[in-house]
Amino acid sequence: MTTAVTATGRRPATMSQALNRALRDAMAADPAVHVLGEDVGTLGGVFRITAGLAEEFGDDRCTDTPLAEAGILGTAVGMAMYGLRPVVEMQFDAFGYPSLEQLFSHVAKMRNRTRGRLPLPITVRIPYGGGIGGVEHHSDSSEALYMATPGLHVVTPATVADAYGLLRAAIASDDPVVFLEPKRLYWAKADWEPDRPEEVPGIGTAVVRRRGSSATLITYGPSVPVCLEAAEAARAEGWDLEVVDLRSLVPLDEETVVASVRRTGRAVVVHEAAGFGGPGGELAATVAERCFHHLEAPVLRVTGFDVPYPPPMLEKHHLPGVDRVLDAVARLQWESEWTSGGAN
Amino acid sequence: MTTAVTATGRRPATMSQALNRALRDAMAADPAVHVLGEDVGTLGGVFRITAGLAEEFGDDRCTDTPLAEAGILGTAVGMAMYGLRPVVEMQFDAFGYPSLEQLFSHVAKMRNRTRGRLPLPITVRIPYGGGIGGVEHHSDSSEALYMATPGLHVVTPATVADAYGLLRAAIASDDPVVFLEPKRLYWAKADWEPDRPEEVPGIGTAVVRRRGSSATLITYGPSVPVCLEAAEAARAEGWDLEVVDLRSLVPLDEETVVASVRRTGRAVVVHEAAGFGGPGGELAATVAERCFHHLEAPVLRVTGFDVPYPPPMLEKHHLPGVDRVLDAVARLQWESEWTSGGAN
Amino acid sequence: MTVLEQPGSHRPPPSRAWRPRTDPAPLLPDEEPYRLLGTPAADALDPGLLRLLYGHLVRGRRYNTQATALTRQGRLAVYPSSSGQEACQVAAALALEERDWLFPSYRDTLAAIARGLDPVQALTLLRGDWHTGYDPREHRVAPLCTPLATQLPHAVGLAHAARLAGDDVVALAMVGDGGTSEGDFHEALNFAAVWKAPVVFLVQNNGFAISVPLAKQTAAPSLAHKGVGYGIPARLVDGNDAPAVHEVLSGAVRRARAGGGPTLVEALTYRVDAHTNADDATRYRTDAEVAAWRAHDPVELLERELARRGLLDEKDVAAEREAAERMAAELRDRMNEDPVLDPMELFDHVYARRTGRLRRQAEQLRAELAAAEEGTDR
Amino acid sequence: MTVLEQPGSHRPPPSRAWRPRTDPAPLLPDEEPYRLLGTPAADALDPGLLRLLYGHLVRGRRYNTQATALTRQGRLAVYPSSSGQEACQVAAALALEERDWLFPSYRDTLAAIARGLDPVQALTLLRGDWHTGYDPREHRVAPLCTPLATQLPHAVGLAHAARLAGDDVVALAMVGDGGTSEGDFHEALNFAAVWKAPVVFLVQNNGFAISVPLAKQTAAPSLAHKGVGYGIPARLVDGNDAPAVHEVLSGAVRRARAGGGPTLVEALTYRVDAHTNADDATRYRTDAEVAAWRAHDPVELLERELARRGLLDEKDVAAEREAAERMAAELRDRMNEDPVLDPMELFDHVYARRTGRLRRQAEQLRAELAAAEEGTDR
Ligand SMILES: Cc1ncc(C[n+]2csc(CCOP(=O)(O)OP(=O)(O)O)c2C)c(N)n1
Ligand SMILES: Cc1ncc(C[n+]2csc(CCOP(=O)(O)OP(=O)(O)O)c2C)c(N)n1
Ligand SMILES: [Mg+2]
Ligand SMILES: [Mg+2]
Repeated sequence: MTTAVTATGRRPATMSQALNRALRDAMAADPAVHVLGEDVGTLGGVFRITAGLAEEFGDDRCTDTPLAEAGILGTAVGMAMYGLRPVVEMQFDAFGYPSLEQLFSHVAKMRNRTRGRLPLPITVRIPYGGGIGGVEHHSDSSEALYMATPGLHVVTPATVADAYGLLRAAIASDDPVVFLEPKRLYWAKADWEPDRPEEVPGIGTAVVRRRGSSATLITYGPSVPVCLEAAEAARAEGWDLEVVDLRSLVPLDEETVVASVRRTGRAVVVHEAAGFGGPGGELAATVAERCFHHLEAPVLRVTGFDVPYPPPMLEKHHLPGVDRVLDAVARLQWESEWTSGGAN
Repeated sequence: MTTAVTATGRRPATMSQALNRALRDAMAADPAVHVLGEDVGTLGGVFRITAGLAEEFGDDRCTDTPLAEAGILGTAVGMAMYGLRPVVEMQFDAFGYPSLEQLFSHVAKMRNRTRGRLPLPITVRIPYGGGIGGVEHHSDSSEALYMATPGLHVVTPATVADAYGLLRAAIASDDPVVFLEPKRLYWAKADWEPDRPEEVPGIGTAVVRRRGSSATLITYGPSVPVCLEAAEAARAEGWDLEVVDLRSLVPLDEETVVASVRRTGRAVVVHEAAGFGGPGGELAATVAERCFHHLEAPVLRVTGFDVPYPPPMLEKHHLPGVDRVLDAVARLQWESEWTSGGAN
Repeated sequence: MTVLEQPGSHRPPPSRAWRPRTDPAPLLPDEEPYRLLGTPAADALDPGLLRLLYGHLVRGRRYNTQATALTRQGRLAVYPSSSGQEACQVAAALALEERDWLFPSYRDTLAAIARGLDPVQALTLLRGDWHTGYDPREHRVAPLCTPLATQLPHAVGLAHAARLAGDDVVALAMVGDGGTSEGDFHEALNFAAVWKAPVVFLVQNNGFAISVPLAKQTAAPSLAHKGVGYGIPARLVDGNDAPAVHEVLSGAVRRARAGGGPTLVEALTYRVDAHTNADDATRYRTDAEVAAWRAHDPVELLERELARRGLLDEKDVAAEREAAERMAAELRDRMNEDPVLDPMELFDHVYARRTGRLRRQAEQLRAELAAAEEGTDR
Repeated sequence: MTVLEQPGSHRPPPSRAWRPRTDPAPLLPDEEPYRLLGTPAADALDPGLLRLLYGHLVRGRRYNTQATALTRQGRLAVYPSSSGQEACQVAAALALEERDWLFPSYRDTLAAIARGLDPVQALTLLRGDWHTGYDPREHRVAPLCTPLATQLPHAVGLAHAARLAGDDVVALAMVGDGGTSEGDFHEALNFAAVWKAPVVFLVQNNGFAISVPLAKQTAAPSLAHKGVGYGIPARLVDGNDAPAVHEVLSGAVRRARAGGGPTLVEALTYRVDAHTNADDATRYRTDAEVAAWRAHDPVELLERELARRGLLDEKDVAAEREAAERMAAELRDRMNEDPVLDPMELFDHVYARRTGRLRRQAEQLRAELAAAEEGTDR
């Protein structure tokens, strides 16, 4: 599933610029697309993702709302019922929590409860994750909440090009999409050429970012660069790691993941969210089930600790980094006690 | 970890009565225990769990609040800060969603953010799950949300005795506890003798409800009776199933689960919540990792479908029942293609 | 030069933007609820409107008793009756034009029907064969909403979108006294006021939220007094006086349509039946209270007025009641038919397209159903 | 007998419970914000109080500039300055007795310090070495609260618990103009009113929520007009007039302590600095606006008043400023020391006891740290 998008104009260099560009192009292409949230208008958002939109499309298309997240998402539901395609910005992950009732009880369920008559093409943009020195409540990774809620798509880009393509796909989707933006990749730069038409991924397709044969790192969002770096470092140890960027947590592209692990025989799931009850449980369980006879070692998880997100000065100890990924890879039973008859 | 409780008085027969009795005994034992929620006072709650408490302890100890769940949980936080032990009732699972911000950003984090100086001994009682013919929004299984949130304990009884014991333990805990009450077991009867002191389980201990050797059913709450029934039925097929009732999802009693599966070599996780991103992911992943060399077959999951909870007339198709559990057991590779060299 | 050396005296805060921008007085409700029946103004009421309201009230009452009966026969999972509140239900529906939208709460089936919905489709949620049984776009009735007050921001968003589109569409949203305590009520009214959205909020204050009386719900002079805090004008009306509710709501709808923004209407009424068929109302209220309100019954009040003005005789009453009986009989008959359900539909509307997992799960259920079929065949 | 045959005329709704129970008039705020400085009443103000306030204001202003400077030196992750709002900050702290509780928002570090908190401990959150750096029970200051308005229900619950215990403890909760739009604001005020909880809500209306001006936040005559909708009396006060804010808050605290229930206070003020050091305020407001408010500066207003009454001379001013400089220097020195952090503490406060998983994770981190240590040793 791919969406062809023709994008013209100057070349953005960062993920934040690509997101901004995606919003602008979507708004230009479809007058039904409306952006709303706190500070998205005059200020252009605290991360500047909506910069210039109010100026270009007017306050009615890019609206500074009152400070109330349930109200923002709840009014977006009504706007979608009338045929608009609202793109909602939550200012930070934890500040979206007041809107969870609207998300769980209405956004996720409206199509289903009305037998498909009232789809809600809403995109909820949520800057998520840590690594930017944010104080309390500014670094949550809440993707497990959305994954557990049937009716939502959950998407997160790890590259500049994907940020553009996935956001366009999310806005074009007739289903509600929770669009998770890795805060610490906002300023990640890339050679991205929006002036030429390009194929961008649709929702639900993972991508193999690096081919390898020894083991598969399954990851997404902010942990993708970490895994790629780990894969480079692993070469020194003689490991040739494959890195799968899921891009879409719901729907999950199981086939890409399963094909990779069946080939490599080993897997590590890597994410920032707390481990227990986090996305990695689903991912590891699915892989362990579907690749059972191909696994040379248990599927391991490298995740944030099972603690509330730490204060800025301690976050480096919490975030899964290259070393921790390599440690996990080292534990993948390269000389299996199992084949050698040892006991677990 | 066990809590010795001396309970006197007449013998309750149902889980709802045991819960009521637990509240009454806790309130009698400790004046700091306050109950609050919608309709908990005069009416005694829509499920009658708080019946008689306002009469016995006064409106100030068992309080009908205004209709606002964030307000209920938020004021409970303040009450706990002043030294009380609030027991909050959410009327139905989905109606607790407005309080999720208070739960995630304050209840779960207060002890941690204050370096242990401000623990919040709050119990949040939530009737959960389906099977009672409830209309929309009255049958959600939201335990994945709480499991994904470090700082919360998550507990759910499956028997009358556990209902009493776990609720006493939850109220006695200095940590916040999400106490999930399986709606369809409210009227389940049991021979329970509260007149004699008895050992009740502490939080964090699973229990083997049925010993068996062929495979382990890992389950909790409303699915425990289903699994026990399935285990009985499985005897006819020659399977001797072990049933583990987790009782506590957080902390998870991994040792009991792992010991069981290492012994049986096969496992099925059973719960009502939707499968994808549900509690079973964590459970299956943990088992698959820690029992890797003991597993004769992949860990399977039998869960609700990945759909919003169905309307009453269709819920029987959604809920994991005995047949579906047996089907999964049958797929546990009893004649393993793996040992016999077959490919997956 | 320090500030001490400066001349100049105290100046008031410089910006007007921090100061009142709206005159609060016109936003406050009258002290007494607005009433028409039993007042001199009643004489001027349009006979056609009164008869229209009356017919709806009689059928509405009958619908409530019939639906409650259907719960006893196991034909409905649950029914939250609006007996005693029919004037609000009917007036809400009739105050709207066809192009307008209604946002009912879970108790407002009757309002939805008065707006033209098929009475059986409207009961789908409560029968339990699906959630929303009708196409919300057909009669512009949003799904009957169970999570309290959560549909209010939807009404605001829809009204706002309509206004942006240049359509003169109004949204009317219904909520109970209990629902006003929810954060969503607050946020909806605030958004509506800031956006000047064409939306009317109707609070049916029936004195109880299940068992919780108004005095435990609010300490406000009235719920209508909440309006001024948002800059929204508020009206207090006798909710059992059908023409009064109709007039107040129609005025609010006209005002919204003309670009005047939202209005908050509090209707004082009473739920004569229990909260639902599953509830025992004697636990929390006295028979005397119920009796007092029965003596202020919306159907009877209007009936008496019509009789007083010679607009209704016994024959007319009988005719209206017969129509209501026919409606009830038809409802009963139709509800006695078992709905045809396809369990496979569980997977059809989660997303626009089934995901891979949903396809696998659908296959599983299909196989199970086929096996069960075979089992019964044998 | 049908109702048509009954005599009897229209009766009004039977129950008083559905009707206004409170007189709204005394709940409404005055049209003009309450002011003392520059009015005849100023002459009667207690010199000791004025000097006390003044000292706090001068040190508070200096604290704000010092903390902002510390962000530039990389010693604070972020600082939301309350420059321009010092009168509200100081008055909130001084209006309370020791046994009372303060519930600050994320911007209210200064109020917490004025209440006695150690200035460095108060900055822990913003330095980033932990979340809440002080023991909330020591000075009865709740954690500085980042999720807006969410601490308001905490204040209500605590005040309610205190009242139930028979303690005459009052809670004062602070929120911004933006925060009043949140559902939690609504629910907190409603609970407080219904429970008659001894709590004072102070809204610092500084005209902006980050970039969003008040006109996009509310259409109400004033934020104080929200009180009547809960049955809560409301006061409007010039938030840059320290003795006026102090008097209004003190009155509200006294009223709460005496069992009179909650009060809503709206203080009109201005945030002179940007939202935080990371914000560029020129994107959303004009220099002229800032200049106008600088001319209504809370420190200068009070300084001028003291001078007018002969209660302050240049020497006194110099002394106060010196004291402020010493405080700032000490703060700078202390903040220049790197905090000693133990990463293992990550696992210590999640629960009363570490779970099995946390023990394993702690072991992992300990091993990593040991390995890293060894690495640096070599
Ligand atoms: C968010 C939410 N919380 C709780 C409930 C459970 N509940 C259903 S009806 C009801 C009382 C509603 O009272 P009110 O708003 O006055 O409406 P009424 O029933 O009187 O029509 C409650 C608490 C709910 N449906 N939604
Ligand atoms: C629930 C929530 N939503 C959003 C934010 C992000 N945020 C931080 S400060 C702020 C503006 C607050 O404005 P106001 O309440 O007027 O307080 P002020 O900053 O003026 O002191 C916003 C939107 C937040 N902290 N919490
Ligand atoms: Mg009601
Ligand atoms: Mg502000």
